[in-house]
Amino acid sequence: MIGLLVGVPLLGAAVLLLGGRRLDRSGHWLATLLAAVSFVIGAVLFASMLGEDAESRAMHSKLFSWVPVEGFQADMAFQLDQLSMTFVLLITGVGTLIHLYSVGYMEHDPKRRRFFAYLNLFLAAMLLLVLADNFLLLYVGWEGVGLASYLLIGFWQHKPSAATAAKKAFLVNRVGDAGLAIAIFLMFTTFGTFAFAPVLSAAGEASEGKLTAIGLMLLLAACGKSAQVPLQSWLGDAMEGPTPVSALIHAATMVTAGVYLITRSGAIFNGAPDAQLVVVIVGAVTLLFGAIVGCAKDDIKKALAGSTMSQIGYMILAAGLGPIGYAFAIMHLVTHGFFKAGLFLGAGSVMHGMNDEVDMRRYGGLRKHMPVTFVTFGLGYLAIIGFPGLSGFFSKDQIIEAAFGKGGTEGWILGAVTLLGAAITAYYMTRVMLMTFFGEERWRKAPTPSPAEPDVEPAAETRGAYAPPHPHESPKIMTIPMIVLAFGSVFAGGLFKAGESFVGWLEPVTQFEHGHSPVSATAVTAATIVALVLGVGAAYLQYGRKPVPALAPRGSLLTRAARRDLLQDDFNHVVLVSGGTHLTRSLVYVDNKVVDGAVNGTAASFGGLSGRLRRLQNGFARSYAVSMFGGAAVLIAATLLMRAV
Amino acid sequence: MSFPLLTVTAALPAVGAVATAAVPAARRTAAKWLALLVSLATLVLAAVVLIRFDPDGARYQLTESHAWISDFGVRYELGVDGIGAALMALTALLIPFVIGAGWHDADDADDRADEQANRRWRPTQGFFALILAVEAMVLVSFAATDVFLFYIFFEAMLIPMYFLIGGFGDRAHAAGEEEGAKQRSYAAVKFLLYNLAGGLVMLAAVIGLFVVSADSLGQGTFSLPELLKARASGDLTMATSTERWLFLGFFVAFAIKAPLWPLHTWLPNAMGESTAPVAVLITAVVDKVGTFAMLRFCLGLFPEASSWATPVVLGLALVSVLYGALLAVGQRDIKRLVAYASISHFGFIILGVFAMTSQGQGGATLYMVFHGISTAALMLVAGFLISRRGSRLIADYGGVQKVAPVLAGTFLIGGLATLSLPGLAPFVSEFLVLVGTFERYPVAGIIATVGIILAALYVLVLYQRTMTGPIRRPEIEKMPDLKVREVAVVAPLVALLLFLGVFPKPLTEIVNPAVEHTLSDVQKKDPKPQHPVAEHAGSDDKPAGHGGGDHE
Amino acid sequence: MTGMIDVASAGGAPGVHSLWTVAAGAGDKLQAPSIEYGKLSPTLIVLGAAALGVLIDAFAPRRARYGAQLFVALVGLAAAFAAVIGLAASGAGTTEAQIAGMGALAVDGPALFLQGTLLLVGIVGVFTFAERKLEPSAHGSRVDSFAAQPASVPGGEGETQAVKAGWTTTEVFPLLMFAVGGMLLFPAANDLLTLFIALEVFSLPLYLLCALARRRRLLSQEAAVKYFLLGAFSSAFLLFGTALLYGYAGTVSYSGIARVVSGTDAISDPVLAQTAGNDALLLIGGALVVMGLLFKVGAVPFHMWTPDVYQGAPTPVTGFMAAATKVAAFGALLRLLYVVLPGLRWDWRPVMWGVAILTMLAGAIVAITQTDIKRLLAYSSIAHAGFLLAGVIATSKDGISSVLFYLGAYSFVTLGAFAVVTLVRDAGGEATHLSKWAGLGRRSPLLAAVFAVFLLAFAGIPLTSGFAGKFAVFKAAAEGGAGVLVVIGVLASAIAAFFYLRVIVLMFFSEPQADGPSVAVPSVMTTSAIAIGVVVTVVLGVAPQYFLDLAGQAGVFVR
Amino acid sequence: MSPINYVYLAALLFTIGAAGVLIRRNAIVVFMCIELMLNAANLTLVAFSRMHGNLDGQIMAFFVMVVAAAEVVVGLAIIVMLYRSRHSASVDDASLMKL
Repeated sequence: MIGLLVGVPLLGAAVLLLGGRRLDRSGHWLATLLAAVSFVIGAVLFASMLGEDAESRAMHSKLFSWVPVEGFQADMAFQLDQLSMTFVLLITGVGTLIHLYSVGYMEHDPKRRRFFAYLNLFLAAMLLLVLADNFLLLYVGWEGVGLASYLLIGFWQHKPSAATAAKKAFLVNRVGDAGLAIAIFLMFTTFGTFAFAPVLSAAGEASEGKLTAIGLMLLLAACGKSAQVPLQSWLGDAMEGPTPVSALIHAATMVTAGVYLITRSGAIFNGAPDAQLVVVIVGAVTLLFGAIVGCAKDDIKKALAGSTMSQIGYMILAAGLGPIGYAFAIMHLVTHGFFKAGLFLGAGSVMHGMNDEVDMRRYGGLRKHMPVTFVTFGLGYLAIIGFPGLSGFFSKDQIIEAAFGKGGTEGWILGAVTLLGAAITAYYMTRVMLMTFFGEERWRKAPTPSPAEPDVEPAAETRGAYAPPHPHESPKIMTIPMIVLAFGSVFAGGLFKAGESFVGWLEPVTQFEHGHSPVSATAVTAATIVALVLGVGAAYLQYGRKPVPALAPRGSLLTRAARRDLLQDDFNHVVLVSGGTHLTRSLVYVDNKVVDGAVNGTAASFGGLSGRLRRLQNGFARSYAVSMFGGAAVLIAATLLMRAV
Repeated sequence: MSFPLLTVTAALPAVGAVATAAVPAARRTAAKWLALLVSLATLVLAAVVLIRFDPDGARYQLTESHAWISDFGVRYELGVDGIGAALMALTALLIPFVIGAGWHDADDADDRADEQANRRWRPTQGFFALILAVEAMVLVSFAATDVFLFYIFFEAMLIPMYFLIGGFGDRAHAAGEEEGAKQRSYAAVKFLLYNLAGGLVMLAAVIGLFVVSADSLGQGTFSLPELLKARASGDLTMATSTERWLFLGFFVAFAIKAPLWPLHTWLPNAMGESTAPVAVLITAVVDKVGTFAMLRFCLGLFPEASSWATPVVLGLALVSVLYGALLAVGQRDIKRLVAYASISHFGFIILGVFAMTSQGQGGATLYMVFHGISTAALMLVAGFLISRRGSRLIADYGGVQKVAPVLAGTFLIGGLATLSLPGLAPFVSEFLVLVGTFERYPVAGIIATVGIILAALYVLVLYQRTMTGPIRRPEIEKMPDLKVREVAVVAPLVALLLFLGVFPKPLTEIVNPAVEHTLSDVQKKDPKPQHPVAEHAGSDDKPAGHGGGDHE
Repeated sequence: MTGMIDVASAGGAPGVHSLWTVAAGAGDKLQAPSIEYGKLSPTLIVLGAAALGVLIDAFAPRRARYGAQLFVALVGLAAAFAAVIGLAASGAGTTEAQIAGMGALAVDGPALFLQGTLLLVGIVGVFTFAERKLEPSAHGSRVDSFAAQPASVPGGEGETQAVKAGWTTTEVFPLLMFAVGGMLLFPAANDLLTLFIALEVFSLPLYLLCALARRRRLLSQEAAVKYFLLGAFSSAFLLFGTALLYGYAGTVSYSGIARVVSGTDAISDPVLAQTAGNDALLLIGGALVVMGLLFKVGAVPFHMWTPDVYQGAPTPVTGFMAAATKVAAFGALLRLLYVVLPGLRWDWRPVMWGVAILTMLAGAIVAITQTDIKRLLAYSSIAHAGFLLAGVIATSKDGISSVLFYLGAYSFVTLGAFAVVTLVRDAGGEATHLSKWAGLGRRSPLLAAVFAVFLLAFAGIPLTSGFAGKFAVFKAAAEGGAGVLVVIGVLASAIAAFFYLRVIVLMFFSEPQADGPSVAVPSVMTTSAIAIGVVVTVVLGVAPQYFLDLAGQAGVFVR
Repeated sequence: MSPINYVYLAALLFTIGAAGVLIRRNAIVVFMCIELMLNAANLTLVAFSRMHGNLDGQIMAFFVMVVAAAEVVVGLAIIVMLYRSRHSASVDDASLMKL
């Protein structure tokens, strides 16, 4: 049964890829159907799970022994507990919706069949990731989603930028994967196994040093997958992929895998405070980092990407807080899944209507033209900035509270950071909102060619006479998913909050405990709302009151840095790329000249020696006689010498 | 003395080679089919070997033993352990694909030559006959349990390989026909001399082994089981220095074949100049004999020396892993890139062998098999690509994916296998090797792990530069997708990669006991995990863990 | 010095006296020597056939000579071979081994084994000598590769006359037979006198044979001159060494010298006691004799004649010489070192070490840059002499038998290789320059493949006789404690492999030249010569055991 | 006078012969020098024969003379041939083959 969850979409992928052209017409429906089927299966399992009592809800199913080598026993086995279940529903649910959406979005793409195959492949991998019952199998899913995201980011391969972005994403992730691998090595050497149950139960017995090492390696993995500092650089570029992909993989599900990993191996982190501290720091830094980047981007998707980064920062931070935070991390993860997916779909819908224009400075006043999009997007917006009553409000508020709950100066700092983050979030989201749906309709004027933005879509300039786009609402098939998600982003939070239902649900897995916050919950809430208001207000003053310039103003140093992802890519480029290029170049030289040179040199030297010895053979019989005579003399001398000594 | 299965398995391709060579020049196609059928029949026999092999049975099975050259203490002794059986199967498995892929490689090479020559000079027949000859010799060396017998075929297989490399190159050579021929024969001579030199060093060691065994056993023998028995029982003892010298003699030969840094430089030339199928033959089949022999002979015969040399060997292996990967990144020639990737992979294999843990060695054995399959997939597709465009330079491609999606797809899968993506077979072996290494040498394990990142780099760069992006060249515009024959060659390999990635169990079951035997030869036990751990137990690994953290 | 003098004065007077009395008293008591004709039959048969050959050339009409000579030579050799087999079967090689001809000759395992080998080589040699289909027939009459009228001036009137007349030098057959006869004696010689005589008996015909090439006569003559002068030079050394040894031991018989060297039985004669006390005589004498033999085997630094002579001599002669001379000379060298000088092992072994190392390396290295196939093979033969010396140095039973086996294997590879060389021809006769061999594999794959087999055997690739032989020799050397020598030998063969490969590359991987040579279609004789070469090469490579046993049984010298 | 002195004389002669071979160009002279060396050997043999008081050495000397004679036959034939084709008996002229 659990196996089916993974199997169904995998089957879909296989069929679509091998099926060939004859599936071009029907393929996408098949894929969507299968996604829905897996969702149904998930729902059924959920129902049956609710039937059990809290402690015995986890289900296991072992398919077969995968890699058995003397003491190294990896099984192809699944574990479905409350945590996994949460993810399964999120993945399949959002996944299905986005399949649906893509049917419309990708309608005219010649390679649609392959696109849906990849989507199914992603679902399978992601489900495997959350259903695995040991770290090695999780690793498979982990790289599986990496592959899917690689294929989908680079889906429009004819665009060099897309291909590059895909490669970059995979490589950066690979770094994280290496971390996960090493973590598994450590577990194996420490516990002799890497199945969840034994490792986590035995975690207490291992030395703190070991646990810290493992924890840091796991964190590295999480950073890679969840685009946390210092491995965040790939997420922005990943927006090269089709928008549904950004929504599903780079907002709702895959990028949250890191949070899952940390929560899942909570037992290990609980035993390693140092590791936890690092986790928290990473979370906090990313939270601000992403938010700042989000403020500066004019590309709507990149702005949202920055926001994703920062929201995941929240989750990581929460997860780093340990038992007091795990549940909230997951909760925020789910709600974020809803509203961020919604936002991306909205963005996609906007682009759809604006013939793939992504520069927000070329939007404006779209609310009249695409009302549904406007409403759904708006609800998502309110949710993410944490408008009281919407899901974002609850989940984020919980995290801020928990941050204070950490206690001590740490608590204060974290609390402050999270609040600041909340404010900035409100700011940049309002900015997006205003620039897109309000203000004058900037898209009516022809664009002024902008050297400032190198990666702007060339489509606009290349056309000689500028024909303004005709913004229109997207077809039903696209709007319905957006609406559904909007509902989610509105009510999910309240649902979970109600009577700590969500926390209670997860407790058996993440053993929840209350933080002892120095400030009361109400105070925190109030502070949050204040931050929210400040953020919105600032944005309104800047983008609501005065018109938005069609060309990005030069902006402050920080702005410019933020536009370039706070120079992270420049750093990578200088240190890694060019450094690496030089290294390889010089190594190639060394290999040809030195290593191989030594070989050829030996050969050559023998040749030279031969040439020289050859000259002795000068053709004169008498000189031959000389050598014989000399030889005889030496022979005699040597013999006598031998006797002498 | 039951039915001599191993002998027959090895003899069949040999006979086939002779038969193929005898086919008259006009009947070129007949020769091809003959060769293909023979190789398939061999595959069947190899499968029988695999089935007949009983994992719980004796160490060496299906043994045969006949007196041969009693003066040299040489017997014709065959027998397989799990490792040997697995590699025999790999060899027999790959040859049909090599033949299928090389179907047209040796055609119309003699259109230039005059009618007179046309009758005598039969390149096609020669090509396939040589391939079968190589197969036969490789099979024997995997099955030989007599050191001398092994040595003979270890050396003899160089000759057909030499003619394959030097005699049959890519039709259109980047540097022009004349220059191409020059580089080819350079590569061939380099290959042969390099390996021959190694082999001769080994010859000295083989003689030394005979002398040693003659000294302490009364009369010299080369029979591996006997030697191991004597070694275990202490009848056969060597002075430490002697053992080390002999070990080096053997190891150098194998390290050249494998190839291990810095003895690797022949491989890029050989693989670059030869046609893709031959390149596969080199790296996927012939080179495996080297690593196989390390496992079977170096460790078994010279345990003390092996553990003495381990640090150095591990160091070199690590260098190979990183160095090979980095050079692969720096290559401009597709085949050379794959060659350097192979060097990196052989680094992993040797790492696993000398980690002296059951995970490491088991992984190394699987690695030999899986690397064989994955490289075959990647290289053969690369060969199809090259044969279409007539160039080996990466820069001459780009956007192929648009016109030939199937080609691109299989190429990508081959590449993903090469970077050992989970779910594909190589992942299992690579992970085992890394775990096995990490168990005993954490730092080494972590350094090697960097290799998998670099692997991703060179594979994806290659894919991006060749397959993606806009089409810049007219030749590519009209590039056809894979033909039926080519799909038939690649599809099974891909299927195998997927299947073995998910269900490697059958193989591991066969390999494990053999690995345990090897470990007992070197008197090594897996380090026990510290669970349940005392607080201080883990501390020694702590810096390693952090080192890893810094490293990434 | 002074000591020597009063030695002489002390031993002199009675010595002088005794000498006269002996002569006076026993003048009429000289009895005829007893000769075991049966035991010596192989040699006698061959020499008899040779003499018969001379008569034929003297009296038979020109037309009949070729056939008659061929017949006599082949029958003679075959009969001799049969005799050898007979002797071996009667156990003369092992249990019945004995000294024959009043101590002049030994009939024992090594002798018979080598004589057998020599006779087979001789037969194959006769085949190549008698080949008459390669040279374009001169004025209707088929001719072989020997000068029509050797005495005539190259390009002179006499030559053209002779060619027009279609004359051929049938004298080569008796010459060959005499050479074979001498070679049969050489390894069997059991005293220094016989050794010297045998040396001259097989050398002189070879000198002449070298001069008889039909093409490139100047080179041929030059080869003859060099070979002759240097050969005579070396034999002078050998002879002087012999004299010194005689002076040391008072006898020239191996066993006698060995006895004195080992000093087993007390010496009564005061003079002998004095000379035997003087090791300088022994060491210098021994060194000189060994040097004479090293010259024949072509060891460094006495090798320099080899390339020139091999290149200049008619190729059939080169083949025969390269194979047979080595066999005979190494036989003699073995017997000398194992029977006469075992007592001096510790004196000569280090020296031989040096010679062996030099020979292996020099031969291999210089060969790398050769451009003439015959010279290349000459240097390769030098390198092989080095490998053989490694076996000789082992000074063990295995050493003997391994050298014997190696010689057997090597000689046939060599014959075959040179036979192939005779087939590759262009307008100027044999095309021996390597550049001409380019792309031979394309033109005639079979021939090229055969030659490749020979080259691989030279290189010592497994499954060829070359490998079995090399392994046997190195194994013996290693067991004899000469491990270093083995390593160097291995190194040398690695270098050597390079130039054998060069030829293979040339034949198979390079485009044929437009004006490349053509491959002549040989008669059955050369064909069979080559075929025998290939068969022996492969058989000794794949299943050497029987022959190793043979060599093993033969590996004992009679004293 | 003691026979050992003849040995010294012989050694001297031998060396002279050898030196002659090394320094003289004319093939005939070279050949004569070789003959000189042979005869030096003969003298040694005879001298030792007399010292040891047995006839082996003297008998050997006879053999050597015969062989030397045979050598002269072959040698002169070859040298004359050389002379006729090159109009020079210098061994140094015969150096076409080298390296």
